Amino acid sequence: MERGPSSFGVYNMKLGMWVFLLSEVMFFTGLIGAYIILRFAQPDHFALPGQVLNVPLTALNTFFLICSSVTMVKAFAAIELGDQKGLQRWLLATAIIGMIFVGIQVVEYTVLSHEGFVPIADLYQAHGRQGGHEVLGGPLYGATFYTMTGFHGTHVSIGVACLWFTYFKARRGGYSAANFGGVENMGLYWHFVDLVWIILFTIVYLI
Amino acid sequence: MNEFWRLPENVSTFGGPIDSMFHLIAWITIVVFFGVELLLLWFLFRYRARPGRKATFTHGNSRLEIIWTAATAIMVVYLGIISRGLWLDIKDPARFPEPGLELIVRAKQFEWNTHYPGADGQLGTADDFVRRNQMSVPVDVPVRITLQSEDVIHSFYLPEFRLKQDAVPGMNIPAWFEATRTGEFTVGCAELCGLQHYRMKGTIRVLSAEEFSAWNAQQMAAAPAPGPLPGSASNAAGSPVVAAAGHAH
Amino acid sequence: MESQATNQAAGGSAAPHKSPPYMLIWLVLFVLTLAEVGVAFLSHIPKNILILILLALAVWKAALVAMYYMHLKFEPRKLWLLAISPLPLAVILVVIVLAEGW
Amino acid sequence: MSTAAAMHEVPAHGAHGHHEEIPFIRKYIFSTDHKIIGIQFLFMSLAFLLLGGLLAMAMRWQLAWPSNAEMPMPGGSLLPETMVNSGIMLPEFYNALVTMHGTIMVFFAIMPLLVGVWANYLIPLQIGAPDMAFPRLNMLSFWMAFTAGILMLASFGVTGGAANAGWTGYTPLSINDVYSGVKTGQQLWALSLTLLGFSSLVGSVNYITTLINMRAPGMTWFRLPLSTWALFITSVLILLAVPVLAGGLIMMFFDQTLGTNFFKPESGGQPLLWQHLFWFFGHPEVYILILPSMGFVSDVIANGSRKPIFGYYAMVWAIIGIGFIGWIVWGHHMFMSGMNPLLGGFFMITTLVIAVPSAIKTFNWMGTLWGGNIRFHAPNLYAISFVALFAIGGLSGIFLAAGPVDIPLHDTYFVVAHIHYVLVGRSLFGIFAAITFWYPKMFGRMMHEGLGKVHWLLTFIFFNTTFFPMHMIGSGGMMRRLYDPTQYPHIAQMQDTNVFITINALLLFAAQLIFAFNFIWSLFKGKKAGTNPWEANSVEWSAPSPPPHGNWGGVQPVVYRGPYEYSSPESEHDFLLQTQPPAGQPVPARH
Repeated sequence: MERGPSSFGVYNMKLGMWVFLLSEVMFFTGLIGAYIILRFAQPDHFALPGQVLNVPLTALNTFFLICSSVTMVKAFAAIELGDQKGLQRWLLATAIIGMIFVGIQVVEYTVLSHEGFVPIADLYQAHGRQGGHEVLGGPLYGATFYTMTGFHGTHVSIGVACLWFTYFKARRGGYSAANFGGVENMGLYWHFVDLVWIILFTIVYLI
Repeated sequence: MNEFWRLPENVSTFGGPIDSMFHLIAWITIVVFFGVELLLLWFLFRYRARPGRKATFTHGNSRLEIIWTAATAIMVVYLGIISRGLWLDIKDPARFPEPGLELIVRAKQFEWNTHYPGADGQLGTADDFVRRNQMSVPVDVPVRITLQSEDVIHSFYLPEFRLKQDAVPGMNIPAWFEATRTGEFTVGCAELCGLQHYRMKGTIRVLSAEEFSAWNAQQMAAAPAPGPLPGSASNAAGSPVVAAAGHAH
Repeated sequence: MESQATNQAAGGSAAPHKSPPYMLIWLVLFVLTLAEVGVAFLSHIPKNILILILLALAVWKAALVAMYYMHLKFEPRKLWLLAISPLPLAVILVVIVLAEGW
Repeated sequence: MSTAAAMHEVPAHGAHGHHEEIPFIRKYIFSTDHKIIGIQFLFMSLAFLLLGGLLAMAMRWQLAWPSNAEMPMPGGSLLPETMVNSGIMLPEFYNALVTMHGTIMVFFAIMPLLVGVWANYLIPLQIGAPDMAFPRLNMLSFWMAFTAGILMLASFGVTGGAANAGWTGYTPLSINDVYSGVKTGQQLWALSLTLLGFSSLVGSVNYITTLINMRAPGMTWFRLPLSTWALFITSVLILLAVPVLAGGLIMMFFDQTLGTNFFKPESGGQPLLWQHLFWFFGHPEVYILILPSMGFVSDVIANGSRKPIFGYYAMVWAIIGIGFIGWIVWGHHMFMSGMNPLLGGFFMITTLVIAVPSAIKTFNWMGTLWGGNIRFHAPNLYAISFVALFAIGGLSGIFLAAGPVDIPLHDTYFVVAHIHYVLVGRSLFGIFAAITFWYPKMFGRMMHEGLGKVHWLLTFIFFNTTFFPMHMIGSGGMMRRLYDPTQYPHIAQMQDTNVFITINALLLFAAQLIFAFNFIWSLFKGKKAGTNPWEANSVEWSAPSPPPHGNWGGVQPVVYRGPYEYSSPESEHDFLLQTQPPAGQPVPARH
């Protein structure tokens, strides 16, 4: 047990993960805060919800990410009871759903950039999903959109890599009912990434 | 005290209150400074280590803590309240005096361009004229300035007027002053703005009312060619960085 | 890391908890997401109120994930306090900069 | 946190294995031992401190004899013609010096000297832990900081030279090479600081976890030495402030390389947004740079006066108070930026309020000296000068906090004087106190006391003669970052003061060579130090000097009292170790 004599009631690695997540909160606060501020400063740069961004596709992707959270927590519940098969099955499901999320995001980016919605100020000419001639929004829209969702996507991708690592460790019997710290911390990170997406989805796509 | 702090001569209406506040804070801090340092020196002498002596065993005194916390708090809150009032008098556009002259000062690397309203008394029209690195203003008249920048952040600094305000590209920042005597004074840039930041200086001439109207009339006659309208100039083009690389010795 | 979680470590709080209703939470999250999209595109609520409703729904969902999936509900109170500690700073940053008048 | 003096099993990994031979590379280069990592940070940041000092000397030379062929810059012929041409410094190099002096001193010298060195070295030792919670992350943190340092240095060699937009990197000067003439240098600046930020972040996660979870039995929160308290709050500030800067730097990097427009006004971006993000980080950063020094000085002064620290609880709450008020004062850096004046009024009051906890600390240090039995050893001399200079740095801050008075003083040498009284007079004197105080623990040898006193005296004198006159040329209207101050008539008439400052700055720099010599000489020839050479109380003084891997040779220290029980009637000596069991209680069995 990695826990000092005068402890907090939580083992080191889990406490460390929580402390790390606090700084992640501030990182995304910086990005989201910049977005809110720029949006108030330059309302013309932002199109109406659904005009440029593909909300139905992203809503589906949100659904996938929520599903991956429940599979992750199921994996944790399984190993808490020592259920190795369950752990492996749910971890595998989480990793695959995570990859689907990233895949859909890649498709989304590709389509959007073909429609002229890019982060580069000089090339920005988003005509929207209906494909009119008018340029919708302005370059700040592209810059903030790709920065926020891109950093979230990077977090998901890192999470997927860690999930595969956890999965293969689980296959080798690396966890047990007495030793599930790795799975628990994997879960904390994964749920945090999900939580950030919930906020981003609302702020970026719906408002 | 002015000698000690080397404050430049003050020639603006709000410079006086600023200087008195400077001196108020200076006196408070000098008293506190000497109090603390002398007490410190006395403690160092009085309680220096001597053989066979043991230090007083005490963990502190709550009453003392409360006294010095409260005393400091009262002092700084007092300073905060009076400085906030003076601050708003100088910087809050809602409290600006009715201007007798309105100008646009448009900064670029590395010059101060002052736009005068011209014959029609309106800024932003074709008959505006522009003076580069030289400003002339009438004495005893509130002058309202709108600060703009074409490229990077500059800071409009008039040491004798106790005036400083950044000029930020993409923003129109208001400022004002009222000169109390005629003469010629310095305009400087106080924000690092590139290679020739150190040479981004101009002069401001404060003229009597008659001199100023004469000067104004002469400028309007001499400069019919309108300068570029503020806000219409493109930003990125024609920046003098390459030229600036060869500096003067 | 050689760190291992023992049952004792995981259950720092008083009693070992029953498995929380994970699937139920999932269902609620799903319904809330549908509700968000629905409210955003199908209703005729004024913009300002709509934004408040959408933000409230998002915070609700985020809270559910944090409380149940991240187990904050079952953790010692101290960890719970630790977890919410940066939120005031986040609010300060955004509110003060917005108060700038932008 | 009620931890009675109960017996605890020793964690297994401290109990054996520290006598086996660890290969050199794993022991001294890629080490996971918190003490070695602390020492690695010490050597790295002292090297950067020297470099930053050299840059400052070059700047001062130019300011005293601007572009003067009679006074060519010493060593200027060694530099390429793009920096110094026939003994005369070019303005582009001067601006790079301004920028890199600030960046290197703040991020690569003072910050690692305070946090990287002492959080690593002291936290486990002062709380009675065998090592950090995550030793390997700790190693990662050092090597990331090292890489960031290399990147920053490399920028001197790239086309266009190093970053030259100031250490605050105000946009759009920093993102558009059309305006600054520097492209790659600015990009490397942003990248290097992002990487350094990540390094400090990983470090803070480690420090916080260790402090919360690994304290020895009996080491309650209010038995922590003030050094550790200060390092804890500092770590919290780093943890929450640095990510915001990282976000800003990443956006800046995208603006520089990808062509986004976050801060570019010509396509809708907001230059002031950068200032808000930078200073939201930057003001907590100021306290990151001062709180640890306050902690070290408290420990050293209590030890030097042989007295308990006066008002321990008030000191702790003052640290916490400074840590939290520090989040809502950043706007005072932006008084002249065109920010809403009503907001300026708010920031003015919060800024002045932060004087309250600072004053509490000063008075408590004075209270500690009162009634003491003061020993004037070198660490205590540094610490006492810290208190003396703390007053000047704090009082000059009042001028700048009061908005109207700040109008003429903003961006002048008054600010330069203020920040150097804070960063040199406080932080660096605190660092000198800490290095001389804990040197025997680190290396098992004392630093030479006589040389230490000479260094202290010369530094104290030349520090004041260098920086105090800057207040006057500042209120006289000399702006910062001027390549050639004689261009302005009102500054040219103060040129003799600038020459005076430069001569004293050169002497100040020369005095530091004494410290460097003392540091290196004592490594090999210093007097051997015992376990507790300063007769101090806190837990680290119960470990051997230098402590072995695992710190107490497998024994878990147990804590019975606070860290400042000097001259307690309980003991016949004038000190009482935290690990000393109370009279009548049996000494716990040692494994």
